[in-house]
Amino acid sequence: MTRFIIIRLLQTVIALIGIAVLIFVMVRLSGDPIDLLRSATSTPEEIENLQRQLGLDKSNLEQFWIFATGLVQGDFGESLLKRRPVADMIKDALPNSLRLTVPAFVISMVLALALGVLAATRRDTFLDNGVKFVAILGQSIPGFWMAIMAMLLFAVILEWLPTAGMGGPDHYVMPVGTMAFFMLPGMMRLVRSGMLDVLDSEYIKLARIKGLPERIIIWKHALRNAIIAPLTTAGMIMAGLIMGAVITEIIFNWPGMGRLMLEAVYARDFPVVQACTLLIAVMVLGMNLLVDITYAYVDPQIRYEKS
Amino acid sequence: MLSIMPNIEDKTRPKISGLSRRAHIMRSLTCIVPLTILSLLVLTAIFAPWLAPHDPIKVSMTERRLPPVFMEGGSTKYILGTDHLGRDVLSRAIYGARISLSVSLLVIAITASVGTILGIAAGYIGGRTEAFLMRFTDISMSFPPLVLAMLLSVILGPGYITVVLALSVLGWAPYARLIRGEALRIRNSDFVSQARVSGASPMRIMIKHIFPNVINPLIIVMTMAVGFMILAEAGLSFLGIGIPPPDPSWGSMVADGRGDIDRAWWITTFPGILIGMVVMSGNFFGDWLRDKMDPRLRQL
Amino acid sequence: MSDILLQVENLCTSFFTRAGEFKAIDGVSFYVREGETFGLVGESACGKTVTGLSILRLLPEPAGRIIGGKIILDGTNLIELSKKEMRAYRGKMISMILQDPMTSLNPVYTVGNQIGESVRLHQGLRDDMVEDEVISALRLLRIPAPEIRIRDYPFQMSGGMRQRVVGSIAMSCRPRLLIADEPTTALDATIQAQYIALFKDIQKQTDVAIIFITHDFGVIAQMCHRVAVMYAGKIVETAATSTIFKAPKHPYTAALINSVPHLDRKDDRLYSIEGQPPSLLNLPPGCRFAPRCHDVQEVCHQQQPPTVEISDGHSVSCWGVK
Amino acid sequence: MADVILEGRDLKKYYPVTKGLLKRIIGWVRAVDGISFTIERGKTLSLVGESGAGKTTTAKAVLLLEKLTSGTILFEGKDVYRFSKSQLKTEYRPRVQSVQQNPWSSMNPRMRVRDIIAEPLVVNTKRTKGQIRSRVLELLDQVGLSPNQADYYPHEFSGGQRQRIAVARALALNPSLVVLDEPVSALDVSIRAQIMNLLKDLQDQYNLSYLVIAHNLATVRFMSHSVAIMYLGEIVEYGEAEELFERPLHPYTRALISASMLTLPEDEDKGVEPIILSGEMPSPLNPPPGCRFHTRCPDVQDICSKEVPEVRVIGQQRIKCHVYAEQ
Repeated sequence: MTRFIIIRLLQTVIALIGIAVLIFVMVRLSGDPIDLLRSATSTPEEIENLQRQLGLDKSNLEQFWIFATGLVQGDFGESLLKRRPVADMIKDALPNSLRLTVPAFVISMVLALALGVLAATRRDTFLDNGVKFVAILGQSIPGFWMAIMAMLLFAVILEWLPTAGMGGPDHYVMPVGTMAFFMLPGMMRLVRSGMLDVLDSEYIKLARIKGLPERIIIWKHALRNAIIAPLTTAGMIMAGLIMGAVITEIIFNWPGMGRLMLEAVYARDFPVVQACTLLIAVMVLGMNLLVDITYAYVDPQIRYEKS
Repeated sequence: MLSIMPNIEDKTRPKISGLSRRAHIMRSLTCIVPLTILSLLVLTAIFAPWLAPHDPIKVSMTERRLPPVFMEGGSTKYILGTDHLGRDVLSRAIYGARISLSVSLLVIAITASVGTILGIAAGYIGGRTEAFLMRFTDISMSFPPLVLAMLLSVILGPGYITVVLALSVLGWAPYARLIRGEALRIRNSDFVSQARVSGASPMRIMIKHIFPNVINPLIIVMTMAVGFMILAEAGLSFLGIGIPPPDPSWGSMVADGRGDIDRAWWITTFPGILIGMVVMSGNFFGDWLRDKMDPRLRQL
Repeated sequence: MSDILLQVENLCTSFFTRAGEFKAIDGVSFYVREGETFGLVGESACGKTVTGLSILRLLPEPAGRIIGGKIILDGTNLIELSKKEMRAYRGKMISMILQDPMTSLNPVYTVGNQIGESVRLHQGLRDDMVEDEVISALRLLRIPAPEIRIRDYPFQMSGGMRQRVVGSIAMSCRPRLLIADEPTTALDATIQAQYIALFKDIQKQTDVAIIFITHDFGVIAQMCHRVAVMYAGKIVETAATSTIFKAPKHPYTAALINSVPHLDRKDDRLYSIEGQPPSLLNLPPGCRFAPRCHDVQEVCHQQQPPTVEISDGHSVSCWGVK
Repeated sequence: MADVILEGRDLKKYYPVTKGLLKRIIGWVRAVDGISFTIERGKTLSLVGESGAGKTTTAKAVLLLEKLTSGTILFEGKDVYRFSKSQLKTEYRPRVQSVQQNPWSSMNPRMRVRDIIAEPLVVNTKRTKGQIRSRVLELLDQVGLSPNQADYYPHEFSGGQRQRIAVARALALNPSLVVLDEPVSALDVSIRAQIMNLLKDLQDQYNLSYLVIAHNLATVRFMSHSVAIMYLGEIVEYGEAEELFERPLHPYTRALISASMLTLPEDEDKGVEPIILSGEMPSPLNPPPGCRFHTRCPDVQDICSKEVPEVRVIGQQRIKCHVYAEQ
C-alpha cells in the first residue's frame, strides 16, 4: 500500500515537472517571453529588471532553473495588472472557489449514487428511463446556458434569489446548483452502468442463492464493485468539474480562482495565468492521487498486490 | 450433409431483455430523430450562404434588440430577432453551425487518428513503449482542457486554430486509452496468435486483424464526441477564449446576450436551445449506436 | 414414498425475448429422495441449469419465467411462495454451487465475511458466535487452517480452494437440498477427484440431497445414485446410474455414452451423432431427437413420445421403447 | 531409426518475477523445466497434465510464439533457432500449423470463412486468386463443410463447425506437423466424437504428425501413439500410449488415470478404490526440492524430498521417480 502510494506520488511529481516544462517551452516558442511578462504600461526600467531576473541572456537550462526554483518557493511573480504578488491573490480567491466546489461535489456525488443505483436496480422501468433521459439531457444542455436561464427565472422573473455575487446563504443556491448540474449526469451514468455490469455477475447470483435481502445485495455486494470502474475515469470528471467551476464563477460573478484566471487571460496578465494553471494542475493531480488511494481501499487486490 | 444451423451456443442463451414492442419503437426513434437533426445541421452548415437571410456580421445600430417574429414588435425580416448590435440572430445561428461543426469534425478527425494509431501501436507492441504512452495518456486525460485553452489563448492569442489545438492536444488521450485496451484484448486473442503461426507480419496483424476489430468502438466514441466537442467549443467561445468576434459561434452568441437577459431573452435562448438540440442528437445517436454495436462499452 | 424430499412435476420455463419464446425447459418431471444424489446430465443449452435456477426461483428477470408445473419441497409448492418466503428457503433449505469458482465470489470481501453473512442471516447468531460457525463451515469442506483463511480475499486462493469456499457458503446453514451446477468442470482432474470424494463424505455426514448438474458422464458415474438425461429442454430417460451406463434405452443416451472414448481400452473409431441439437426457438413437432436419431420411425416426426416407466425407476420417452 | 519430424531437447522456459520500480528479478517461474520429446512422422504425441504443468508453454515454444530460455528444437534434424528469417518463412512456419482450443475466439470475427482459411496461403505463397479460391473449396470439402458456406462469417457456425474451419485453415499449406491445443475440450460431448474422428482420418490420409495438448485422458488414449505426462514443468512419465495406459508406473500417472476412470458405485464396492491425491500442485515459482511430486505422492519415501530422481527407462517407458530406482 505505502509502496503503491509512493509510486503514485512520484508519478505525480513527474507530471508536475512535465507541466512546468510545457509552460516554459510554450512561452519561449511563442516569441519573446518579455512580451508576455510585461504589461502595456511597464517602464523600460522594469523591462530591463525583468530581463535580468529571468536571465534571458543565459542558456535555456539556466533560465528554466530560475523559473523552477521560483515556483518551488511559491514565487509566482507579480500580477501585471494589479501590481500585487500573485500568491496573495490566489490566497484570496482559492477559499471562495472551494466554498462552491465542495458542496456541489458532495451533493452531486450523493445524488449520483442514489439515482444511479436506483435506476440500475429498476432497469427499463419508468424511473430508469427517467434517469437515463435526465442524464443525456444534462450532458447535452450547455451548463452556461442553463445557468443563465436559471438566473432569468429565479432572479429576474420570480425574484426569489439574488442575481449574482457573494453573500448570504441564498447567494449559494444557484452557483452550487449549477456546478452540481455540471457533474451529476456523467457520474450518474457511470454509477448506473457500473451497477448494471455488476448485477449480471455470478457473485450477485450467489448472494441471491444465499437468500440475502435485496437491500444487502445492492448496497453491500454490488455498489462497492460498481464504483471501481467509474473511479478510473475520475480524471475526466475532474476536468469537467474545473470547467464547471470557471463558468459558474463567471456567470455568478463569484470572486474565485476561475474568475481570477479568466480575467487574467483577458488582460493577458501572464504571471497570474501561469500560477493558476500550475495550481490547478497540482490540485487535479492531488485529487487523482486521492482517487488512486480510494481505489486501493475499495479493491483489495490492488491493496495487497502492490505492497 | 451439414447445413447452416443457427449457432446454438449463442442463441439459446437468451439475451436478458424484456423489451416490449413500444420500447422497441422508442429505441428506433432514438436513431431516426437524432440522425435527421444532425443531417439537417450538416446541410445548414454547407449551404449557409444561401440559407441565411442576412449577413451574420453586419451591424445595424438602428435595429438593435428587435424581438422575434412571434412577439409584439417583431417582424418577418428578423425571424429570431436581432442582438445588441442589431445583427440577425437567425443568420448568425446558421453561420454558427459552420463553426461548431467544422471545429468539432476537425478535432475528431485529428484526435481519433492520432489516438487510434498510438493505441494500436501501444497495445500491440507492449513493453516500455506502452507503459510510457499510457502514463502520458493518463496525465493528458486528467489535465483540464479549459486550462490549456486559457494558456494557449494568452500565448497564441484567441482564434480558430487555437481552439482546434486546445481541444486536440488533450483530446486524443481517451481514444488512445480505449483503443489500447481493445488492441491488447485482441492481441492476446487466439486468432492473432493463429495469424502469427500462419506467418503474418506485425503490420498485417495490426491492419488486417486488430484495426477491423476496433472500428466499432471507434465509431461509437467518435459519434459521442461530436456532441462533446460542440459543447466544448461553445464553452470556450462563451468564455471569450474561443472563436473571436465578430464571427458567430453559438457559444459567443449566448455570451453576447447575457447582459441583456432581462430585456432581450432571445439573444441567449435560441443559440442555447440549438446547442442543446444538436448535442443531444449526437448523444442519443451515439447511445443507440453503442447499444446496437457494442453494449460492452456502456461505461463511455 | 415418504422419503421423497423434492418432487418436480411438469415444470415449464421459458425465456421471452425479442426473437420470441425460448422453451428452455418443457415439461420436466423428477423427484429427489432425502440424502441421495440425483444427476442431471446433458449437453450445453439442454436446460439443466435452467432447471436448477427454476427450483431456486432465480431466473434472470424479466425475461425468464416459470410458466407451469409444481416444485414441491417437503410438502410445500415453492412456486406458490411469496418472494419473501422464498428468500427464507434459499441458503437455508436449498442452496446452490455455481460452476465458475473464479467469478462466483465477491472480490472485495473476505471469505469469512461472505460465509458469515449467510450464517448470521439464517441462524440469527451473535457476532462472536458467527466466526465459530464460519470456521466449522470451512472445516466441513476441509479447508486447511480455516482460522487464517477466513481473513483471505478470494483472489489470494487457488481455483480449487475457492470452489471449496463456495461449497462452505452453500453448506453453512446445513441445507436439505443442494443444487450443484457443474461444480467440478472448471477444476483440474486430480482436484476434481478430491472435490467429488469430499462431497460424498459431506453427504454421509449431513444427509443432504444433491442435484448434480453436469455434462460429464465420468462425474455422474462417481457421484450419482440416479440420473436423468436431458435433451433440448426435456428429460429423455431417467434411471439408476448403473442402468444408464449398462442398459441405456433411449437412442440419445446410448449414443452419448458410446461417443465418449474409453480410457480402459483403445477405440479405433468413435460412435458419432451427426448434426446439432435443434434451436429452442424452432422445435420439431415430434420427438426432439428425431432429426439426429438412427432408429427414427414415421411417428417420431409427428408426435412427441410419452414417458413410459419400463421397469422400477427407469422411465424413457421414446417411440422405439415399448 | 524412426522417422522423427520434431525433437525437443532439454527445453526450458523460465519467466522472471520482478519486484519494485527497478524491476529487480527476485525469482523465476519455471514453466517448463528441461523436457525432451520426439514426434515421429505420421504419429501423435500427447502432452498431458493439469493447468500449470507447462504443456501450453511447450506448444507455444514449438509454434515459436514463445522464445525458450534454453534448449533445442530440431525440425527434421535442423535446429529451428538457427534458421534465418527467410528459412523460417519457407521451411518452418508453413509446415507447422495449429488448431486451438476455443473455436469462439480463434477466428477473426470480421473475416469471412473463405479469407480465414486462405490467410496462410496469402501470407506464405504467391498463388493467384483463382488458385487460392479453388484450394479453399477443396479444404472445405475435406473437413466436411459445403462450398457454399465459404462466404459466411464465423459467428454463423456452431462450435463443431468452427473447429472444422480451424482444421481446414491448419491444413491449407499441407503442413507436416499440426499442434492441436485441446482441440475438442470446448465442444459438446456429441460433437467431440465427430471432430476426433475427422482428425484421425486426416492424419491417415496425409500422414500428418500431431502434437496434442490435452487434459482429458480418454481423448488422449484415442488420439495418441505416444504420451508424455507432465507435472510442474517436467515430464514424469513418457512412453508408448498403449503401454502407458495399460501399465502406468509413475504414481502421478496412476492418480491421474484413476481420477479420470469411469467407476460406477458398485465397482467401488468391489474394492476399486480411487486414488485421491492430497493438496494442490505447488507454485512453479518455488517448486519443492527433490522430486517435485513428493508433496502429494501416495508412495513418498525419505529420499524423495532430498534428491531429484533421474530419468530411468523401464520397458518402453521413461520414468522420473525414486520408486523405480532399484529396478
